[in-house]
Formats: sequence, C-alpha cells, structure tokens
Amino acid sequence: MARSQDKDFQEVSAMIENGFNRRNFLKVLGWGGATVALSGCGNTSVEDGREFVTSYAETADYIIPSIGTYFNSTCAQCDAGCGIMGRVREGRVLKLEGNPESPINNGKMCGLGQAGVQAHYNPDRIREPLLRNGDRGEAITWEKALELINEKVGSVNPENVAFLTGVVSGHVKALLNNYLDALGSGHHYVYEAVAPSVVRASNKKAYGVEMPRLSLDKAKVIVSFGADFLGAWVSPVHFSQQYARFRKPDNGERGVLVQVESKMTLTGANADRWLAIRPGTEGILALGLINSLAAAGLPVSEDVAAAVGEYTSDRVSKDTGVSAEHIGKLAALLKERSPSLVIAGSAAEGYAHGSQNAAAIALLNQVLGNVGQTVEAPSSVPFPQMAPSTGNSFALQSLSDDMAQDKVKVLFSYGANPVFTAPAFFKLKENLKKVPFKVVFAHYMDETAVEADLVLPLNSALEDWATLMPEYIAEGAQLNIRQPLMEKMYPGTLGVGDILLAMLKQRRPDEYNDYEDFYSYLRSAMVSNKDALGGADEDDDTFWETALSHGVVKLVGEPVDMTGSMSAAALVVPAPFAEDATYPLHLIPAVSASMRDGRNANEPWLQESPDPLTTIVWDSWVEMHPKTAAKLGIVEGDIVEVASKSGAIKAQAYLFPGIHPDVVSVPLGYGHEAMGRYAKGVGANAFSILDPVFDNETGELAMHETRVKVTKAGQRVIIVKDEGPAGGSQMGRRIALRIPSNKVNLSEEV
Amino acid sequence: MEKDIREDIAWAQINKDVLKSLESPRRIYWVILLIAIAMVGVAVGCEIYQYQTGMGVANKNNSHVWSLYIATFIFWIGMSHSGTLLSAILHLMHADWRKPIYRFAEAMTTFSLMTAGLFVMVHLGRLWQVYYVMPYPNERWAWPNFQSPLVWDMFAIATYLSSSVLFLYVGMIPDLAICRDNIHAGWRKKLYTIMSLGWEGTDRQWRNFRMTYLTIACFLIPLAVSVHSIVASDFAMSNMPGWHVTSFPPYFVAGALYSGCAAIITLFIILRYVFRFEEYMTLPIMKKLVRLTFAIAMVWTYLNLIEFASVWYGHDQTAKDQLIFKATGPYAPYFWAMIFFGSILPLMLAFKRFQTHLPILFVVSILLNVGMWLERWMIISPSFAHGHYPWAWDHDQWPSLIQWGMVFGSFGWFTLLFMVFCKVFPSVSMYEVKEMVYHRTLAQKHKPAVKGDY
Amino acid sequence: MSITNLLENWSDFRHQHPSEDRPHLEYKWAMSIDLDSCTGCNACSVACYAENNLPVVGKEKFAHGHSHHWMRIERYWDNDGREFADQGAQFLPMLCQHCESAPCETVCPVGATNHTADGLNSQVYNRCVGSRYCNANCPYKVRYFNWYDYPTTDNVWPAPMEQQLNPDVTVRGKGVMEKCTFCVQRLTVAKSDARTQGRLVLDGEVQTACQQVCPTGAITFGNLVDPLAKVGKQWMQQQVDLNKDKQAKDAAEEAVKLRGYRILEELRTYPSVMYLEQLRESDI
Amino acid sequence: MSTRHLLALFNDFDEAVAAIADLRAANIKGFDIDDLILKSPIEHPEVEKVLGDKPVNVQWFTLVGATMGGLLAFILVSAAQGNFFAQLKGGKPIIPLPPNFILTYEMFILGGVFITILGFLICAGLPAKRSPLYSVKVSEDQIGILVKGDESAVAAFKAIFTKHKALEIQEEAAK
Amino acid sequence: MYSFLRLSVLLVGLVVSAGSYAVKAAQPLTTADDLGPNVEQPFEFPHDRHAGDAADGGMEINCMYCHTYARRSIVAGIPPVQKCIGCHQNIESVREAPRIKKLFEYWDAKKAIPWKKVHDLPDFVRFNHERHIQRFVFAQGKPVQEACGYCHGDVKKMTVARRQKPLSMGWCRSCHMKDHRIDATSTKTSQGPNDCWQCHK
Repeated sequence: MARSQDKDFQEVSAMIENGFNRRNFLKVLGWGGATVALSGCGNTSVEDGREFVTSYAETADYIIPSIGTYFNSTCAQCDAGCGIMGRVREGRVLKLEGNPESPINNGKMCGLGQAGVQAHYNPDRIREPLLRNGDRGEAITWEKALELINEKVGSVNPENVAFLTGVVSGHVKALLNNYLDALGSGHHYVYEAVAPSVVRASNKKAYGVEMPRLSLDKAKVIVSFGADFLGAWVSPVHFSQQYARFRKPDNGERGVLVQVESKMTLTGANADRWLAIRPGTEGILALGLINSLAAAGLPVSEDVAAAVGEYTSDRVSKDTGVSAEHIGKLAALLKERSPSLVIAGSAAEGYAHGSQNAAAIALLNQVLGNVGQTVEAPSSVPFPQMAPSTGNSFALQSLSDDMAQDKVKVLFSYGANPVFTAPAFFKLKENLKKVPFKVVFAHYMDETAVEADLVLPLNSALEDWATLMPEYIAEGAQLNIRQPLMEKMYPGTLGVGDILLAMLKQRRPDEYNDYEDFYSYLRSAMVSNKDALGGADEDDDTFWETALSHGVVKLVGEPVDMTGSMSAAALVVPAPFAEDATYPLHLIPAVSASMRDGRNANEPWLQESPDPLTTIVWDSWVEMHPKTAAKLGIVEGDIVEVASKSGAIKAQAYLFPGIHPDVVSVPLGYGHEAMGRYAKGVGANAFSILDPVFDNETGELAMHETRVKVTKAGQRVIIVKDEGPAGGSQMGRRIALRIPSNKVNLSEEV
Repeated sequence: MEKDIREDIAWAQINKDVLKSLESPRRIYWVILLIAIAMVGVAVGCEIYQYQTGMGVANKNNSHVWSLYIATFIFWIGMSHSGTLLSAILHLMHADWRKPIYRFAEAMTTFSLMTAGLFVMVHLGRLWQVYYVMPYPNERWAWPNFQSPLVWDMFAIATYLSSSVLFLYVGMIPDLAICRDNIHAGWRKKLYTIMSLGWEGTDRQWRNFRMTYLTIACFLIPLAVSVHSIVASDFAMSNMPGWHVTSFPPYFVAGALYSGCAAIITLFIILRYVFRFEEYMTLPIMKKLVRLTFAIAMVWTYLNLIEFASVWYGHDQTAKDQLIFKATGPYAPYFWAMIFFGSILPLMLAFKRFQTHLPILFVVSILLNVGMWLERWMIISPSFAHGHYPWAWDHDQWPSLIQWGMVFGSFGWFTLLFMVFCKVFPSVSMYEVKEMVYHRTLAQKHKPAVKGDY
Repeated sequence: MSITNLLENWSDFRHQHPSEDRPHLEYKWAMSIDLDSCTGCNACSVACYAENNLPVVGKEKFAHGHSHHWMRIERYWDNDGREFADQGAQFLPMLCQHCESAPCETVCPVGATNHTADGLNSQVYNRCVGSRYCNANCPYKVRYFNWYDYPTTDNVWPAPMEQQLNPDVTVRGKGVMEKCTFCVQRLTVAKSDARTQGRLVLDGEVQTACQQVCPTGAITFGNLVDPLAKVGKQWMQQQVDLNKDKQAKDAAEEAVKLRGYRILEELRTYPSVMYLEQLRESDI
Repeated sequence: MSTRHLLALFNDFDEAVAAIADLRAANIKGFDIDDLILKSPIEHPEVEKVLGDKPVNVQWFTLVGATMGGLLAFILVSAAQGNFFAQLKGGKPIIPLPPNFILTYEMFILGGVFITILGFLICAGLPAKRSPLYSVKVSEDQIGILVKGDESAVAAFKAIFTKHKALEIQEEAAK
Repeated sequence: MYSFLRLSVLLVGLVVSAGSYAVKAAQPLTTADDLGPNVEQPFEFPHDRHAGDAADGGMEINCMYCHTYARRSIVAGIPPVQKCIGCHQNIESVREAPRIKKLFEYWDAKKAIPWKKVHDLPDFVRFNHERHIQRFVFAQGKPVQEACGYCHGDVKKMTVARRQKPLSMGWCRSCHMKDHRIDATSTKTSQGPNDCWQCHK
C-alpha cells in the first residue's frame, strides 16, 4: 500500500513536531481487533456491550484506529541488516514489510525476515530471569540477577571472564567493549556457525578488504562457485534485487548465470547452466578456466600463465567431472562478454584447501579484469568501534579449548547457540560443564540456555532499542536503527543494551549512572555525534526523530582503496580427493534460506514454508542423486543413516537430480533438542556429525570435508512435502514454460 | 411354462396371507431389525465426531474434496429408480407380473431417497448452515445459486421424493381399506381407518383412482429420468477430467436402473422368506425380473464402453491420462472389480438354471450392487487424484474409517426404514393381485389360446 | 416489484460477462508474474501467511494435504532423462487466477463465490456451507478448505500469537472454503481513499502482499482498465487478450516470440494472471 | 314418503351386472339408475356398459397444476436471480436460461403431481363419511350393489336381487 | 359437473397469489427499530448534554468533534481522554461533578477509559464510516446528526448511547437499494454498492 505508507511517513514526521515520548502509545489497545477476529465466521458474533472500544489517554494525530501506522526498524532474523517497516494497529505490530529507505533491501523482504513477528509473539519466549536450581531454573528478579553477575564477575580474575557472541555492531558492541575494558578482559569470542570466513580471508589477501562490493547488476556473466547469493549467502535480499536487474537490464541484454557446485542451491536452480562439479575441485576448474582463457587469447601475466599451464581442459574435466565442452563454452562466454563476475561461495571454501580454492577463484576475477568493475571497493566506516565484528568457527574452537583448560570461570553467551551448532567433536557440552558460572542472554530455552546457570530473557527485536552496522553495505556506509514497534509483551524481559548498561553501571558507575536506560544512552550517544551522522544543521530532537522515522542513518565514508593482488606463484590447488572405501560419499551440510543455522527454527511459518528445491516441510532430509540411491537400493522416503567418523544421524532420503552422485546433502538448522514447541524434535542436526577437518590457512572448520557412508535404517515413510506424486513433472501440460533467450527480445518488454 | 401365480387362489386367502405379514413374520425379522439399528448407531457416532472435529477426520483433502459420501449419495439415488421402473413403466406397459412386487419396490424408492438425502447433509462442511441451500424468502435477499447442479439436485430430489411418497400412498389406499376392514382393534385400526380415507371401492372411487394412478405414473417416468440426469450433471457440468462426459446422464440412468433391479432381487428374496410370500413372489416372476436385470446390465455395459471409447478417441489428452490412470494406477483393483461385478458377473444371469436359484441370485444381486457402488466411487476419487493440475495430484489419500462407518450405517438406516414399513403396511398389493388373478381367469375363459404371461 | 424488475431489466440480466459485450468500467484487477525473475524464494508465500491470517497446520495435517498456502511455489524439473537438472528448476508461484468466467462460481450452491465488478473472484466465508464443489471444479486447485477449526486447534495460534492476526481479514472457522483474494482488504482501502479524493486508484498505489515483498519484483499487479498501469502495458505488449481463450500470437510463427501466457487457457476460464515464460541462455 | 337404501352382495360379477340390467329395465318407484352405487374389491371398468359412462375430471386438475407449477418456478427463480444482488457468476448472464428451464421442469412435475392428487380426492369425494350400508366382504371378494328407492319399492328390489342369487341383502332400518 | 371448473379457477387464483407473494416476500422484513441491550459503561456519558439541542439545554456539539475518526477511518472511534480534558479543564462549574471527577481520575492516571462497544457487527463484516460520512455529509450535505442518526438513532436525546436499529444485513440492504443523490445539487442518483466484498471481509 505504497500511498498509505507515504501518508504514514508524513505523519511520522508530523509526530516529530509535537515530539513526545513515543513509548506512551505503543500500548496495546483492546480495539475490536484480532482478539475478536479469532471468533471468525461463525453464524454470527455480534455481542453488543461485551467488547471494549478504548482509545489512548493521549494520542497523536496520525494514530487513526483501524488504519495501520508504519514504524521503521531493522530486521534481526539474520545479519544482513535489512530495514523493516512494521505495520502497527491498535498498538499491535501485525506485519513486517521492507523499509523502502534502506538501500540494502529497498522495501523488499525475504520470508525469513517476515517471520520476525513470530519470533516476537512466540509462545515459547522466556519471560523472566531464570537461575539454575538443580536441573530446573527458578524465576528471580532482575536486581538479584544483576547482583549475582556483579558478585561472580567480581570474584574471579578478569582473565577468566569470557564473552561469546554472534555478530555484534553498533552501540551494543561499543558498550560490550567498554565493559570488557572495564573488566580488563580481552576475551570476546565472536562466533558464527555459518559464515564466509575463508572467503573473507582470501578477499583480504586478494583485494585488501574482507567484503568487497559485488555489483551483480553490472556483470554480463556471473560464475558462482557455490555462492547461494539468492538464498542464504551474505545479503540475499539485496543480491536478489541486483539479480533482477542483471537478468533484465534496460538494454535487454540478459545476463548469464553459471553456477558451479556439487549440490544445487536456490541460486543453482536459477542458473542458465548448473555444473555439477566433484566436491573440492572448484579451484581446479577456476585455474582451468584461466588456462583456457589464456589459450583463447586473453592477456594474462607470465607468472599466472605459468601457474595455470598444467591445467589443460582435459585434465580439468577429468578432475572436476565438468565436461571439456562446457569448460570451453564457459571460457568463450567469459571472454566475449565482459565485465563478468566470479564469486567464491561456501561450497568452494568449505575444504581443507578452501583458501586455495578461494584464491584461485579470486585470481580468475583478476585475470578477467573484474576487479574495480564488478568487484568494487566498499566505503570506509567512520566509527570503527561500531563496525561489525564478524565471527567464525575458529573463535568457538579456541573458547572451547580455553574452557577445557579451565581458563574460563564466568561465561557470557549472547546471540549464538553454540551447543546446537558446534560439531560433536568439539565436546562443547562437556567443556561448558567446567565453567562454574554461565550466563546466557536468550529468547528461548535453547540448547545453550538449558546448559546455563543464569538465563537472562531478552526483548524481542520488535521491542528493543539498538543500532546496527551491517557487514555488507550496498552503497556508502550506514547505521541501522532498531526501535520498539510496540510495548514489551512481558515486563520481565530486557534489551541486551539495557543489560550491558546495567552491568557497566556496576563497573563504572560514575560514567554511566546518569543514563536512565539504554534508550537515553543511545539517544545521547547519537545526538552528541550528530555532526558525523549527517545531522550537523539540525537540532537534537529533529535529528533524533528523523533518524527514527527513517530507520537508517546514511554515513559518509570514502571508498577504501583495494590494494593487494593474488599472486599466482603461491597458488597450488591439490588434486581431488582420494576415494575413501569406508566413507565413500561427501556430506554437504546445506544452508537453507529459511533455516540457516537453526536460530529461527521455532517460527512456524518457516517450518511450514516448503524448502524451495525439495518442497519438504517440518523435517530434515538426505538429498542424493537417483544413481547413488539406485546403487544403495534406496528409494524416496527410506529412513537412512548418515554416518561419519564423528557421528551418525537418521533422516528420510529424497532423490534429487540436482546433486553430484558422490555427494549427499543434509540441511542445517533442524534437529533441535530444546528451544520450543515448533523446533523441538523436528529433523536431525547435521552439525553434530561434522568431521574435525580445518582449513589449512585460516584454521576454519571445513564444513564440506566430512566423508560419510549411507545405509538404510529399515523403515520407510511418506515424505511430507508439497510436491505431489507427479514429482515436479508437468505431464506435458502447459503450466510452467521455458524458452531459449535468443527467441525473445527483452528490450521491447515493459 | 408355469404360471406367475396360481389363478385358483381364493381372494379371501390373498387377504389372509398378506395381512399375516403385518402380524407375524419369521423370527429372523427381529434379528435383521436389531442389526440395522446397531449399524445406524455406528453412523450416528461417526457423524457426531465429524461434526465436532471438522471434515478433516474423513481424510479428505484439498485434492480429494469429495469422496465416499458423494459416491454413496449417487448410489442410493440410483437405487431408488427401479421402484419407478416397476410401478410406473411396467404399469403403462400392462406387464401385470409386476403386481405382486411393485409395492415394496416403491417403498424401496422412497427410503433409498431418504438415505441419499442424508449423505448430502453429512457431506457439508457446515451442516448447521444447510438451510442456505433452500430457496426461502429472507431479509438478506440472499438466494441459492440456481446455476449450481447441487441446487438442481435439491429440487429434483425433493420433487422425486414427494411424488413417489404420494404415488406409494395413493396406490395403497384400497389395501389400507382392506386392513381397516380386517383389523378390529388397536392403533393399527385407527391408523388404517384414517389413512384409508373411507375408501369403499365404489365405482366412482375406482374410476378416478385409475385415472390418477395413470397420470402420476406418466409423470414419474420423466421425473425419474430427469433426476438421475441431473445427478449426472453434477459431474458432467464440471470440468474435471473423467467427469465432463456427454454420455453421463444416460449412463447414470442405466446404472441407476441396474443397481435398483439388483436391489429388488435381493429384497424379493428376503421378503419372500421373512414374510412367507412364496405364493405371490413366485419364481416365474423372479425369472422375469432377472431377465430384465440382465438386459439393463448389458445396456449399462454398453454405455460404459461408449464412455471409455469417447474418451479414448477424443482429443482430450487430460481425460485420456485420467482413464489410463484409473485402469493402471492405485485405483486399478477397484476399477477392474467394478468392471467384473458390473459387466462380467451378470452374464451368468443369462443361464436358466441360475435365473430361479435363489441362494445364488441372492449373492449375485448383492455383488452387482457392490459393483455399482464401486462404479460411483471410481467416477469420483480417481478424477480428484489425477486431475487437470499435476502439482495437485494426490494418489495416496484414502477414505478414513469415519467415512466407511457412515457408508456402512446408511445401509442399516435403509434396512430399518424398509423393514418397519413392511411390518406396518401390506408389502404386497392385495387388490392388484386380485385383479391379476381375475384378469387371467377371464383370459382363460374368453381366449383359452393365450396362456401364461402377456 | 420483482416481476416488474424482471421485465424492465430483462436485457440487462441477459448480458454475458465479461467475455462478450460488458467490459469493466473502473477497475479490472490483474496480475502478471515474470517466471524469469522469480527465484522461488518463498517470500511471497510467507507474506501471504502474514497478511491473510493463514493457519500453520503442522506436519500431521500437511501430510494429509490440509495445508493453506494461498500462494504456493511449485518447482518443476524438465524431466527428459538428463543426468542432472543442469538448466536449473522452473519455479511457478500459483495463486487463485481470478478467472473472468470462473468455473467455481457457477457451481457454488449458495452463491458464496461471485464475480465482483472489479473482476475479482470473491469468496464470502460466512455464506459458505462447505459443499466444496468450487474446489472440485477448479482446474488449478487453488482453493483451500478449512478441514479443522484452526482458531481452536492447538499450536496454530497459541497465545499470544493471535495478536499478530490481521483485523482486516476474517479468521476462518471450520468448514469454509478460502482462497487468494488479491488482498482485497488492501484494494478496498485504496479504492475508498481514492474515492474520497474523487479519483480512481493510481498505478502502484495499492500492492498485494506478495508483490510488495517479492525481492526480484517478479510480480506486477494493477488495474487493467487504467492505461497507465504497468500490468496493462505488459498484457498489451505480450498480446495477451483477457477475453480470448486462444491468443492470436500463438498461431503466428515468428522467430522472435512473446513470452506471455496463461495457464490452462484452453479451458476457457479467462484467468486474470498472466505468466511470462522463463528464459534460459541458449549458448551455454 | 321416505326413501330406503339397500345393499346386496353378489359372489359373481356377471350376476351383479345382470341384476343392474334388470334394475334399469324394471321401473321401480323412486329409483334412479344414477344413484346406484357398485362396490367392488377390484376395479370393474365393464360396469360402464350397464351404468352408462360417467365423466372423469382428474386430468383437468393435472393440466392446471402442471402449468402453474412450471410458470411459478420460472418466475420465482428468475426473480430471485434478478434480486440476489445481481451477482455475476462464471461469466454467465445473471439470468441464465438453461438452469432455469431445468428447475422449471422439476416444478412442472411437482405441481402436476400435487394438484392431481388434490383432484383425485375431490373427484372421488375422499375423504368420505362411511355409508351406513357396507360389508367387509366388499373389500374381500364380493360385489355390492347399493340402491336407493321408495319404501314401497323394497320388495321389488329384493325380488330382483334374490333372482340373481344375491348372497345377502342388507336393509336400512326404517326411520 | 361445473363445480370442477369453478374449483380449478379457484386453484389458479390460489397458486398465482401464492406465487406473487413468494416473489414479493423477498423484501427486507425488519426495517423496524429494534432496541439493543442497555450497556453498562465505566461512567454515564451524557450525550444529551453535549450534542442535544440548545432548547433542551444541550450544547449542540457536532458528532464528529469527538468521534473525529468517522470521516477518515472505517470506525468512528472513541475520543482520547485528552479531548475531554481539553475542554473540561476550563469548565470549572462542573469540575466537582462526580462523573467529571471520575474522568479526571483516569486522566491523572493516564489510563484509557474502558468504554464498552455499543454497536457491534459480526467479525466478517466491514462497515466503513468514512464512505458514508463522505457521501452523505460532505457530498450530499445532510446535517451530521441526521446522517449519523440514520443508523445510530437520535443519540442527542440519550445519555449513554444504545443501539436503535437492527444493523442486520437486510437493514443495510434496504438502504443500499434506495436511490441516493450523488451530491447536494445534481439530480443524478445512485444506489449503494451491492457486491459481497464491499462489506464482507
């Protein structure tokens, strides 16, 4: 409802003139709304004089009963940092829509993001602080909780206090760092279960920046080595929009997408050509391509030419399983259509030699001259202390080791669920037991919270104040604002900012006591820097309210220069894996767009929205190629055991034409043992069986390195999926049609 | 050949025999009654559960929105047609061998219609709103949608039901008078006195009676045909592959007569035994009945093949796939069972030795009806399982016990009504049997050449 | 009154609509979906859940085919026996096609589903008796029945989740049919606002939930009557005529094709949703 | 002078016919052949030969009923469609003729049947008061002849009846 | 026997009259007022004092002065306490009246007054105040109290409002059937919309 949005924006700014404390009218009203709507379409539901029809004690002009008001905030479902716009009616947030002002998602959303309301209204949220008593938690007051923390932290050597968090940025990060300073402890472990850490590292080497800006829309050809940028990679909504422009540019020259991976991702399903490659040989293919390009007359420097000399297309196709014909076609395409863009994704990086793969791919980009064209420099961040600190699995590993050596006495965990996402070989549960006092900031009683001694319930993202700085920013730099869209559901919850502030007050009373709460801290912190935040010529209130109504603050920062280049000399990509008799298959833990690492598993919309490729709901599955299945005598619906050196899980088999015969794939994020009614006991946890193999440069966990064997467990089930017995065939009826691109003229289309 | 009925039988004897059926049937009668009641109990239980929980418990889904309920609905509607066939069509054709058996056939018509009506209700998702289907003046100005075949059903069945009830009643008045004259006390006396409307068999009454009976008979025949054609158009009007077939109406009518006749054979045998009607429901009559059934069975088979052929040689690929699916898919066993029971099995009716062998006929007639029921199911479910839209196909959705229970119970319900009727009212038309005997003796007197049936 | 009414307006009552002589005057809501832009990400489907109070039925009932996704994403493989689906999948967002002559409308015994003046295929929940004939007659099978009483079913809307329900949309009880409404609650608001300002709804002024959320903008929605509307231009450019069951361009044999088409057009349902064929690069 | 009713029962229909013929021939005081009522267990169309044929009018009711039923149905249905918010359905006219004709047809039959029954009751004079002279034999296997005549004619009647082997002669008690 | 003919004539008459009745009977049956229940409110708000005619000691305040949302939203809405206070803080005369005291208690506590809904519609119905006000007050220039009063009855004579009309579908329909002038001046008329989705959601 574009227009009514605009209306609401004017009204938001209208509100600002009489700017008074917004939190007054975020109260829920008993207007004859949803509560009544539940009685649905019975015979009739007229009950004069039973329902309440109330109005606020005081209100603002733009609050009109039964008309939605839109407030801007920032999505918390993943770390991409999309701007959201909450539709609020009668004090209830009803729906999340994209914030058109945010250059990341320009008013668009993904399914995951929209499920944010279900995280907010979730019936399984923790409602007050819980202190461990035996094996059950008992409710305590915040005072008591904070007092406890104070005492525990005070009683141990600062060296033994550790923070484990997910990605943190903005003022929360600032507060956290201040707290660590106050303690004098440097132990802040930033952990992401699923993150492009290896690629970050190799990017750093190749371009001097961890996350260069990729302009898909400028490219004519995109070759993606397993980067699921439409589904779950870095900033999907943003990339999807670029993808749309890349497919249908104004001049009508439709871009070509080639996806190289062993298990088809959502992006692969949209590729013009999906190349099934032997797992781990992505680097070889990249070098092979360089070789063929050079052969085709593309100018390459000596050292590179030398380095790739041996990667003749025959050998490459033998190693990778990609036919020489396709390699040739691809090289030709890359040569004739420039600029192109080559992306290294999780599939490429997830091996012991992941760094080499990534490097080879980066080299291909260089050779093609894409650097500076489609691989561009991001802009610098004015406030480094607020820049996002990105995580990796290495952090968790070192924390685990520290805990094993009793180096950790007090552990704070926030924004991560390591007990669920850590592979079994980490022995994280055991190591946790060695920590005397574990504090977990949590929304649900998830696997980690269950292990904790003290559980601090957090506000939902729609009740909370925060500022965030996304890692991947489309243009310029920006500071996202997260603000409450409605009053707190439960009085017993607190925002992480408030908690940190309270803890800081314990350490540095003099500095922080004059901040009543995190909101006042945030406001003053922002207002005091308004010159740098582009509000130089506004008075405090105007600046603040404008910031709130827009939901994002655009920052000015000049592009960093992309120094450094991939030297071909050091580049060696090992030959493909030797066959393993006992564990013949490669396990690819798939990151699905809605489940990701499983932190959102308790939101029913996500459980029930079918997986795009298999259309399976409410369960995890084992994807395998029909040929493999035939060899193992497996048919769809067989419960199979996937066993690796480090463990085994059981799940239903699904036969799938989009996967390499040497590979089976199990989606991540399922198999929770706690967390809530929708997540618990659904599917199997693929994290748990990962093998202890690490990238030999960065030491990252090599997620795709696990070798497994698959055996029938006996019983067979009917898979719960949307796809019918026709199994994705159209039975010759004209339903979803496809046509070669040279048959149409896109430029004429509207 | 031997006679349909003994012509020297005393008229007083006729009264006595038939009236005896109102007083003392064999003990088995009560057994049947009890079983029937138990079956009804099952159905009621199922319905209560379904009503409270929602249609989901019937194991239907968004692909299979219809299932056994509609199939059984059509089955019962079809069952009702043979009553009309015997009483109306044969009446106009002066085939007087119908006379001893048409009364219960008509009763069957009425009660199977009542049973069918129930299934429409059971099928509705919001039973409590069923009155929306009736065209009644209301302040909302809301009327049913007269374009909908379901509303046509509503009209047709209401008409058919009321007409056949009246037909049954009018035809019964002289017999009710007989009952009145011969039963001297109790509620029955009152009942018959009131219902016989003071019939005395005067010439005036007989005159108008004849005309009325004839007229209604003339109305009933086109009505019966239209009713099942309309039921057929529930499907023929829709665009489901396997449904929108032009030949459906005649196909359905034939099927209806078919299952009806089979049912009459079954009940014939039961009544003959339970109420000791050997004198009247004689084997020669059964023989004619069986031959009639055989003829209709062949007509049905023909129309069935016609339907397949028109699909097969038609240009509608979807419908063709549908047909192949029926014959080879998960529904194949039922499909071929249908073909066997409906088209192969009746062939044995062509043999004389079976035509009067009651035990065999009893079994066969029931199997024929099983076949006819399967036919209805095979029309409905496979089309849903394998429709226009491949994505919405659903091959493994089978009716739940709730549905089966309801179908099962409906037979009890029918039996209950029917048995009670036979106990309260003369299930053999006495005056017509007398007429039959009388005319035949006349025929003997005046033209001795002619013998036996005509 | 009514008999006179009959005699006066007889010719009116006998008009065919719309395929013949009765075009829409103010609004004809229509949609076009570009299958080449659609990535099958399911965002539209979730948006529909959020906007239209769709129940989450859970694994048990989903297994029985009781799911309620008004907007469902279908995934097709081209099954020509190749080892890999190496041209990717074909995703198809399937929703109520709002047919101009909808098979479901004629068969509803109580007239609970009708054709509105704006060319929508309406469904009036409180009139529905649940005969399910409409679904039986829908070639696209996009009508969803309330097999259970979801408002009172466990874990469908456990408190406080019911607070998320959209007050503008009825929550359906057991036994009624439901389907995509083109977000009629939004249309009504937009029309009302426009009316107050004495004009018609402008293009882009109103969006369906699925269109609004679609990251690649594959879905276009608008008023076919409005000459400025993008959707209208698309239909025009693709030479898809709302009131034809066979498009002239399909007969023509050109090298360059137009990719607009409507699903199961040959059933003469005149759908209001046009799809644009998916493209695949020819020389890779 | 008063009239008397007599009911005579015959075993054989031919006897009864003969008796009627005689009655017609004999000129009995106060007796009119039109008042003679023949009661029989089954229908005997043949009596028309001796009684002279009497008109049957049920069919006229049928005609009226059927026409009315059909007419009414069509008007009702079309009027309802015209007034039901004139909702369009499936691209069909608001008043589509084929469906309406189907309904018209059904109601045509319904009306026909109902009014026919009504006509039957009227024409046959049902429900009727039982006449004083009746024998259950009539509903079993015997033919009854009910005559009305002058007191003085009773003897004459009896004579004719006995002549034709009447099994039994009931006589109305004298008033 | 001519009685038959007479009878059939009678029958014809009967059927025809029955038919014509049935056809006519489709008109709205309940246009009569029907009174809703007496609703217990937090405290008795005297509509008559505020909206009543000056003659009866009322202040003739426009309905939409307080129910200000009626012209911009589908619901008329209850004014925020703010609004009452806006005037009443300057009206010293009645400041001590019990009801006003109560009002100020709510205000001081910044609490909303839990008014009860008097005019309730089924949840599947969407009645749009905005449209009706725009049409009848702004376009057609009816006096506000007449326009509102058509459905809400003569509120200016009540203290606590009470439902006066059936508010049933037939009742809505009866008005939608009428021809209403499209504005104050022109003679062109139009009827209320008649498609289901205008009012049913």
